[in-house]
Amino acid sequence: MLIFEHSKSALHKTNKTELNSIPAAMRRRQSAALPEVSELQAVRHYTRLSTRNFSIDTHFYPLGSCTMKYNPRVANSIALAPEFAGRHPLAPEKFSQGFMSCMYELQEMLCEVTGMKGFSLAPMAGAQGEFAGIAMIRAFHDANGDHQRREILVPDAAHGTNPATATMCGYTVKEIPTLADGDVDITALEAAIGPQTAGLMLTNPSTLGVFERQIQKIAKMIHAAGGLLYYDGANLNAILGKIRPGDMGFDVIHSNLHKTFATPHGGGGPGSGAIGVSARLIPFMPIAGVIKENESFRWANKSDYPKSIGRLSAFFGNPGVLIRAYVYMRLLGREGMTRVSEFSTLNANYMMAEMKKAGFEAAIPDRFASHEFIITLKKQAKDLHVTAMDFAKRLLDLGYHAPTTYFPLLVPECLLIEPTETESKEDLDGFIKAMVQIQHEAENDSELVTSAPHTMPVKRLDEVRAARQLDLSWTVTEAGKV
Amino acid sequence: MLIFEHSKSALHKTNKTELNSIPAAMRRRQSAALPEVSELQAVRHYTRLSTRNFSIDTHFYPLGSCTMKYNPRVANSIALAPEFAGRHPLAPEKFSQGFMSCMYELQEMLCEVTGMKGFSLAPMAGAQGEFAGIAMIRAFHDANGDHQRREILVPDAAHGTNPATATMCGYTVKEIPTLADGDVDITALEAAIGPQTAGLMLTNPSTLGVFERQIQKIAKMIHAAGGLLYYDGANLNAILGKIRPGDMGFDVIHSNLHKTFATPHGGGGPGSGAIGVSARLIPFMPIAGVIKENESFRWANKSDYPKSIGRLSAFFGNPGVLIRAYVYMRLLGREGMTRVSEFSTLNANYMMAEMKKAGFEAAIPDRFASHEFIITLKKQAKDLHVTAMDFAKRLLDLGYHAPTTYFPLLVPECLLIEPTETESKEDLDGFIKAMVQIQHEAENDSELVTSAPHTMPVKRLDEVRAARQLDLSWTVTEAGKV
Amino acid sequence: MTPLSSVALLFKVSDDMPFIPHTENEISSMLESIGVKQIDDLFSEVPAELRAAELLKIPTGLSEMQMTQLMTERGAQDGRPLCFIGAGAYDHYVPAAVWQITTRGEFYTAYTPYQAEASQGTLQLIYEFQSMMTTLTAMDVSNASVYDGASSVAEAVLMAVRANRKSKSKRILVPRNINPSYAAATHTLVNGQNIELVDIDYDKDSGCINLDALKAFEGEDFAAVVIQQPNFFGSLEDVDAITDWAHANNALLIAVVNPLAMSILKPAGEWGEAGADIACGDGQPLGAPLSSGGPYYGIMCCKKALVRQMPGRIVGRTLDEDGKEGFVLTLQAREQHIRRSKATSNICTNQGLVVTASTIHMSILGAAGLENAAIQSHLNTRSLVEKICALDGAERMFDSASFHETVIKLNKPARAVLDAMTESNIIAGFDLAEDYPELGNAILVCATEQRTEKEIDLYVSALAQALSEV
Amino acid sequence: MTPLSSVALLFKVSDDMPFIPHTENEISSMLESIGVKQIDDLFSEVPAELRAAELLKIPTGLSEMQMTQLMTERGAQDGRPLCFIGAGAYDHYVPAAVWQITTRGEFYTAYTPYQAEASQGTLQLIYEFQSMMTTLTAMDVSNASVYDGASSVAEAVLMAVRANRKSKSKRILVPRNINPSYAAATHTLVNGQNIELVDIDYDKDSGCINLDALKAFEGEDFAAVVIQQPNFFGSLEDVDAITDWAHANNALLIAVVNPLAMSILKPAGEWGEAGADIACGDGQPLGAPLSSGGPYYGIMCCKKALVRQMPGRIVGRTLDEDGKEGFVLTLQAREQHIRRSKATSNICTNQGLVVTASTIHMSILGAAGLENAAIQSHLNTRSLVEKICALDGAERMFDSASFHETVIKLNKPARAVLDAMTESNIIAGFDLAEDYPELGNAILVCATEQRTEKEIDLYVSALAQALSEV
Ligand SMILES: Cc1ncc(COP(=O)(O)O)c(C=O)c1O
Ligand SMILES: Cc1ncc(COP(=O)(O)O)c(C=O)c1O
Repeated sequence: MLIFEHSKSALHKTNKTELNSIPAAMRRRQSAALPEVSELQAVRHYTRLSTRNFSIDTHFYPLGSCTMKYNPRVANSIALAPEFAGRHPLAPEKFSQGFMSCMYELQEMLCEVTGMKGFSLAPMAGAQGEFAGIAMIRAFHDANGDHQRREILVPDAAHGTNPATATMCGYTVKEIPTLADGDVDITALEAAIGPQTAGLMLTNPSTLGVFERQIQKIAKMIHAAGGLLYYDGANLNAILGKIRPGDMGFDVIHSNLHKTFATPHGGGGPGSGAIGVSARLIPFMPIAGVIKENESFRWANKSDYPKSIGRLSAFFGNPGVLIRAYVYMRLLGREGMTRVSEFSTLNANYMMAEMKKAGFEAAIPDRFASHEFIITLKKQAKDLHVTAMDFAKRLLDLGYHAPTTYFPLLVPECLLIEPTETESKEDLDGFIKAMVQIQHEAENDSELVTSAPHTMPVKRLDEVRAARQLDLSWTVTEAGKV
Repeated sequence: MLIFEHSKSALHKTNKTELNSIPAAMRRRQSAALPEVSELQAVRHYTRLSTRNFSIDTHFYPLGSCTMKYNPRVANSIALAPEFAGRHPLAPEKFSQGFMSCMYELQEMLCEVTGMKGFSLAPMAGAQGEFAGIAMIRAFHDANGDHQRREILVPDAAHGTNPATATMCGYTVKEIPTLADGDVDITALEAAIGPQTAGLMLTNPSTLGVFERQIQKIAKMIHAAGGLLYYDGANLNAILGKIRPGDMGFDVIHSNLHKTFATPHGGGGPGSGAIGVSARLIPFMPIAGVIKENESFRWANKSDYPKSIGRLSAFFGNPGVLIRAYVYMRLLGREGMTRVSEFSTLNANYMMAEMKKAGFEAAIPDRFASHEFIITLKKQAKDLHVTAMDFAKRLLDLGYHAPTTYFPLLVPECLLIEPTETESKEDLDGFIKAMVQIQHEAENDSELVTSAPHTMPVKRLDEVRAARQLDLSWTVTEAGKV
Repeated sequence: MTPLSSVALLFKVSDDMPFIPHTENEISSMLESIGVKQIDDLFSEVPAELRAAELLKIPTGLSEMQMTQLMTERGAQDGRPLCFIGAGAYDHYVPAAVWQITTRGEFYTAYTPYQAEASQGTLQLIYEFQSMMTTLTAMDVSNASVYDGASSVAEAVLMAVRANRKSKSKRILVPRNINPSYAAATHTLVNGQNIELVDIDYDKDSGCINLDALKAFEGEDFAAVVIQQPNFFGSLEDVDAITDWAHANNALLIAVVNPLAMSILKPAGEWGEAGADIACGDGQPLGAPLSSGGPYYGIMCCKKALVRQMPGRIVGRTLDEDGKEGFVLTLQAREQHIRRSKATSNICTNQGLVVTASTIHMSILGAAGLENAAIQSHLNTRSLVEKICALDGAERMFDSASFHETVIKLNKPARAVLDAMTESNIIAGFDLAEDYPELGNAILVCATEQRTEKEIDLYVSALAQALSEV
Repeated sequence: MTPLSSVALLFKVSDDMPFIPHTENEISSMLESIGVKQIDDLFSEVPAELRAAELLKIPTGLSEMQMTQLMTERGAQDGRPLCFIGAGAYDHYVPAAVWQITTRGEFYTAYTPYQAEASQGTLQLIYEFQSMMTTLTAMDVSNASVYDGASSVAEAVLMAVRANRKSKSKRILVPRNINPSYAAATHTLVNGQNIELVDIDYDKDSGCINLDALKAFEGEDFAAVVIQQPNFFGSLEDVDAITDWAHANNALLIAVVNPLAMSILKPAGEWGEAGADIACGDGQPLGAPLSSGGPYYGIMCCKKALVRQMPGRIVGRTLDEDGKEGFVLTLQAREQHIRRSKATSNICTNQGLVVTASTIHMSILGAAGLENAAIQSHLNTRSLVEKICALDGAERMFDSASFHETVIKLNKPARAVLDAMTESNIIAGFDLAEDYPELGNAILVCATEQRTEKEIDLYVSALAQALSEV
């Protein structure tokens, strides 16, 4: 039932006579048709609605490329404490030293753990980080008069935001194929590089769950051609504290703080796509950042970043997310960071090993996994007519959120499985057991799997109908109907 | 699965060498067998566990005598704000004026709305309020040298805490029968009163859901015999702001703040059984209370209550509950209080009227209900072999918490239904519809009802086994088993 | 622009009828269904002279925003003094997860789990809680809580009188060094049943109960001996000897314990040869905020043989109709709603939500987390005491080992010193003068794991100043 | 007693491996299953020279308790100044229920609802959110949010360029009185695609855009006209006339709105003859705490015909296999994970949790609650401005009607006056000097419904003093 269906008119009242200083023509004639319910009705409705979600707090959620790890509750209570939640973005620096010191230290810690020379916390998600990064690359080339560089190279395993971002920055995109072992096809890359190359966007470890072994060579090739190297940090969890993008030769990177640094995904956001740069890109950094001067903190201005690409948001990105990430980083500390990559990698490799033993086919069977790995169900799809999607749906019945399905696009019938370091062996084993059970069902009673889920609030939904007969909002007409 | 079953030894470590100043013989040899789990495991376990409860925030919960109304969320955030949650009970008055002003105003508001002359916030639940009240009655008689008064009168409709409390105070209990119309049997009462009478405990409106019409006469009778009148305020919600116990002639009353004043029941508590007294009982009040003097606040001492019955708790009852009640009362204000009784009474009478129309038998059909009313299912039990318990269990399947069953004891197969004022007509109608459906099922497929619930995490539980084969805790032996 | 008349309009979060969801139309149709004209008619059975007048002393309602503003002001008024006081309520750290989960609506707004099938969340949690309390105290069984530490002692005393098969006595030996508020409340609560509490004095050097003091009572008949570990002075009692003495004298042993201390001290069930018979105490150190004294909860554990004399709710594990495990309230025949005037106690509503918090708290911390909190509190207090004793005019009162509280003897009037230290925003200790006048200028101090070295140093320098200036 | 070595032991809430649940035994057995000796072996494919050294600039980990202490200190350092500033972020009251429910684990820690059957909670909520936004703006459809107000303007501009069938222009008319940060960010974000933002100047008396200013552009080709209501100066634009002008000139009309103001002002969908084509703005006033500037969310609504050009996620209602209603992400073919380099936008993660809060906020307040907040903010600002203008040396800059912000012209240096007022713990307004040097000493002030009369009076007396002393 929609909240609107609990609604009744004339529950609440307003006195609008006090608006007489506003010309009538500018005023609203009829109140918005928002739900009119009591506080209890609203509380009950949304409390009940919440229980129709899977979440980390309720389920193992091994969603590849998404790093669904535990989100410490203390980060939430600190971010929502009145001192932080109540601070106005334009509060004078005098009233902001406590907040700014956190942001400054966050910048510094991110530099240290990634090996970059400057960090901006402004981007509001990974994709905006990518935008800022590619915009800096463009600004850099433009500043050098290198206007012919109109192309960005992107491996075919890349996330869709990479090519979309390049387009947004006015670049054309050239896809680079990936080899069967998960590494970039160097020959193809070689052939693609030229004077038109502005840069390459790379995720390492890639979305195939393996480390790009030729990264140093790739960096050299791109740099030799005058291009810059962009690091999509969505998978930073896999190497945190052990390997640094800056050391690999990347010129600009983003880090999804909502992944690696445990800020909650919130059913779709908010995130933070903080970006780090090498020394030569510092002048191009976006507004705003925190600068330390004489033991106090001030906001960066145009003289700090003379060739700044400009402002990305109305204020300073998503500080509520940044505070959470800061808390998490300080809780982990130096040792804790390295443990993140070690144990997320241990978990992924353990699961891959056990699943291979159980008869599942790994997409890249002969290499170590990073913090995630891919199972391909193409045999099941062909022989049993049970697809990756069917496995995914049936997993829900068994109390596990499905892994990422059908991404990366180049592996057929794939499940991209990322357990993260905060899950216990007990839960990994439970998931594997569930997969084995489904395999058994697929072989013996495939209908059970292909018609799953059976225990969710709804069965499979008609997506075609959704897109064809668009029903995107409850309307007053419908209220009349009720 | 129990939290202990997620536990693994050697997850956490301690350095105990620092305890060397404590003699070894006084120290613990082996760590307690508490669960050893990660924070995520604990969070996930208890988050999931919580969803196995019905609650006001998720369900209509018309539990008679319990006043399951909406618990405003703002009261929770204020009570848990560091300023209130962090205050030490023995903090000097200098650091306590803000807190004490709230407590003082709460005392004053309770006096005003109940018509009493003094109020103590010390009792930690209704039963302790009763204890304090009856102890004051005893102290009063003792102070008058009236040592022969050894008996407390209690109507048979009373809650079990009433007789239990009288016993605890060293009194014997005499039960007074109730008439079919719900009023006390005055003739029987007359006969029971004597020089041995210390007092009468009465709930008005009674647990039968009707107002005791003879209350003034009863008060006169008891007072004429030298006894005192105790008011069990569990049903204060029914008359709040409209009728005051003090005006009815009660000498001492308790108010369940966790009912009438919307502090949460918390799955069993905490509560507050604040007690109000008439002028002559003020000297007997328990420690502690807040006194206003020269525009500032101080704690009451023995000179304020020279004949005090003493202390009831280590500190000052349950201030976290008191803060919540204070917030609620200030939100309601004067007008809001009266609305509570009006709308809780409207809701109960509406439900009773509709259920009678639907064919259900009201226990007291010809009178107005107070804020609750009783349906008796004795016909269903006799004709269809479907009991009140069966209806209760089947209601769970339909998404409604069951009303109170088999209380008060004198009505066979009863459901005591209290909707409270915060529920909307929509939910009342839904409940009635569910009852009609169950009646229909009872007539056509009684097995469906008698074997209910079918959709809960467990089916009906074996209570006899529970009491015979006591299994009251998980033990280490069992851990060995796992 | 028209002139502005006033800023009087109230911003109401909800509307003119907070928390009441009825529209005019609904009210009419409901009245019609009942067959009355107006709501007031529903009160027609009430004698007219009983109808209340306007509640003039109650202010009109506030919006949620106004209420929040008011309480922010009131809270700010009290400041956030540095707390070096324990005396029954301890400023321990509680992980943020604890109350965030505890206040989920499903726990926060549920009733007592009488409908078991719709309350498995709360019931299983209480079963887990009982399991945690029994392992922590090394007792056989635990209930689901009584009100607080004081009420747990009173209920333990009542229980002992009922349960002691070897003695029909209604006399109980109670040391003078148990929390004086517990003793006072126990007196209030058991008084009506003619139970007599007999004082045992403490040793002037150690602050503890020694066997000599007990010997004076040998041959007399007592239902139970109460002993608190650590005692109110923070000192550690020779619990083994006292327990054995009690049993040798046909008395039950009631252990009053700090449950956090139980993580590092010998647990009550292991005291002496046979262990304590009943363990009680206040659960506050296990996840309850100080909150001006409550809600906390009373711990109540006992030996298996005594379970039917135990007050309060108890959860048992059992099976459902399909043979699946589940949880129910059990042994309800002891309780007032069934047993009425013959119940083991009148307690009905207990402290469920705090028990919920406590259970989650213990799960997150585990044994090691509790031990660490206990050890760090012990060390912080030792550090504080050492630094205090290095000052002129302050010394340790007792020579016994202690957990995380210690009595300090001052050479200046205690009240004045404490008052002076409030100027530095410090609550410097609990003045023992009222309860123990014989100790002279004595204060009880405590530094939990939350007190930092900086704060301890702040304390010491403020004390040095106070001692020199008072 | 042995002497106390140190108080160095750290109280860890959890243990030495926070958030990692592996025991030594488990690690061994997992390594064995993989067939390696140690965890480091799993990184053997990484060239040795890439292995990072110790992260010396990152401090060692803190316990949760220490972290809480640290952040309490940092928070206290910033004080809680009285806020009389808006300029795009408004200090409105948010009912306590909103974030208590929003941060329930099921909302807080879920991912984007790609697995629809396991995400009906979030999906239905977004559908309800879309419904609320469309009724508030009187537009046909809404998406599930973009990043913030600034990003919503940029996305609206990109969308207009794609969507305008009557014009192939990449030029957009942008008033100088829209939020200058929105204009700046829009410039950054659309710049790469060669879109040109053309300034429209505001009228010096009213602070608003008048038709004369627009007439200068007649005959030129523009993809869209942007207009902000209320504009950055808090003044109300003649939206009907401007919308009609845009349409008459084949441009789309992009409405940048304050959604709270929409509850009392003519909604974007009703502007002029045909209504705005795209409505955007910042959702912050609907339940997001100020939080130093975010997370807020960007509103994005449009006419039905433009829906396939809309960026961002959209939820649709549909049926499941049994014909039961349910909700899914729909029109995903517009998005980057499908459409890649041809997507309508690169935005993937949006501001879901704030949308959740906002939806609950709007449900609790209802239309009347929003209206009351809007009206009271309007009245408070009027009261503030009247009192300010009664002082010597301060007057209204513009003569237009306003909502809840107003530009004040001072006869003293604005910066110095604002600085002086920080001494009274007041954030007294936004200095317009940098963005609008032509206005001289001008500040933008705002008093939301949360500012009390007492606080307003405090402001006025502090200003009086500052004006006399600076
Ligand atoms: C590999 C990769 N790159 C980029 C992104 C985009 O990040 P965001 O969703 O924060 O914009 C994602 C997130 O899903 C991702 O998995
Ligand atoms: C009528 C009546 N009296 C007394 C009580 C006892 O109150 P409490 O549970 O707060 O001790 C109750 C509560 O259940 C009750 O319903």
